[in-house]
Amino acid sequence: MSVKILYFASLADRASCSEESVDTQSTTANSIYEEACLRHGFPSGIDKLRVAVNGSFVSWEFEVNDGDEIVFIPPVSGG
Amino acid sequence: MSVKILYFASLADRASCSEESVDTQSTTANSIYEEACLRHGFPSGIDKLRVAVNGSFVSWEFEVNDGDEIVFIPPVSGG
Amino acid sequence: MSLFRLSAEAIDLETERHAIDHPAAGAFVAFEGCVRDHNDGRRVLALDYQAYARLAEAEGARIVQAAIERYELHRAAAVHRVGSLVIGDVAVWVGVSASHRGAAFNACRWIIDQIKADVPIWKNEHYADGDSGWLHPDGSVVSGSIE
Amino acid sequence: MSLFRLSAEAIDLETERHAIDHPAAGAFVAFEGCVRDHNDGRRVLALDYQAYARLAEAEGARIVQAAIERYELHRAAAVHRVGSLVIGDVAVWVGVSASHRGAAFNACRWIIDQIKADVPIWKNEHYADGDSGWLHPDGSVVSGSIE
Repeated sequence: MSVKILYFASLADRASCSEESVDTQSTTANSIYEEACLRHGFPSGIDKLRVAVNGSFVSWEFEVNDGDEIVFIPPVSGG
Repeated sequence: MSVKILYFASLADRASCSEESVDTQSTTANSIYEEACLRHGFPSGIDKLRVAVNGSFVSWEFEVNDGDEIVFIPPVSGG
Repeated sequence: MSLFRLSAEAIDLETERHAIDHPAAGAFVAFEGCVRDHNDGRRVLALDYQAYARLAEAEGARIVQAAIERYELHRAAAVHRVGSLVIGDVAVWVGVSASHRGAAFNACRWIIDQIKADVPIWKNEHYADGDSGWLHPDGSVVSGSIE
Repeated sequence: MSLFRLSAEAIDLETERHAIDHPAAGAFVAFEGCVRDHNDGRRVLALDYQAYARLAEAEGARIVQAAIERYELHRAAAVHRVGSLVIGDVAVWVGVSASHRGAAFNACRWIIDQIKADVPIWKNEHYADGDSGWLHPDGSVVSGSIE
């Protein structure tokens, strides 16, 4: 299946992109993040991040579907 | 001696005036309030009021001087 | 700008806001107390504020200065209306600026609490039923003050 | 008016203030978070905010709605800037109106605390020494994010 991953802040800097489309056999948010770590060398484990799918926070065990928008959320610093 | 007394809020309503000049033999804020109670029938004792002389809060035992401005302060309700 | 003043005119919020500008301030908190259309279950039409101006200005300035020191504020100011107000009018404005939001919220709250407790200003509410009355600090009407 | 929105333009405080007008409200509290000239001992020149807009708007609205219910507010609204800001610019505005000041202060504080903890917005500070960095929630720079 194919998913779209968006990157923000320190993750976008490290990935040198804000968005990528990925063909993957992985089915959970967790395993898709592990694949992204292999590609981009992100320093943070999932204990430091949250994950959103299609605009809602979900658990790392969330089952991803073809066409989903996945975002790994670094610690926020608004305000 | 002569002192000026200002009245506000419920005390002004009861005294039917906002200001009066009084010739008095009394020397403390407390005794000047007692005289005012006799003239105007104020319902409140000094436990419900504060007193200011010349623009500063003082104790009821404060010694008043000729020409002083005395104000009996009902519970405030600003804001 | 003065730390505290009484105003017989409507309070201009934009003008007041600039009194607390400061380049090192990250947090600005402002409180507006406005005339509500009801109090204690009665419909309010309008109200008057009366102040002992000489003492009110001194006490108000003392409170704002104390807050600046106690909460390490960059700026703080407060304005209280006197005279006749209608529903929705701003009766009191308090603004503070601080480096961080905790101090700003606490200081703004402290200033309005102190103003309400200490500054010699009195509110006379006019009710829809024709009554009016000077208010106690808890919002109840002073016994015997109903005209 | 929306409960929460992201703005690429300067926040107009007077316009936002009217979003929380209500005739039964006696207490209005507003918070402005502004760009400070320093952070953690370093001189700041400017900063950028980046947001995951889709989730930020949903989370922001959820927080403001929760505050309205939890604190029995008459109105509440919040706006957060995105894009490039300079010293003194308003980065975030939160306004609430309530019958009484206790609820208004507590709710305004709660909303900004929740926004800072939950809403996916990130600040990148540009320092006078030429560095820049994405910030952690505690204001420290994310390790490895210095360019």
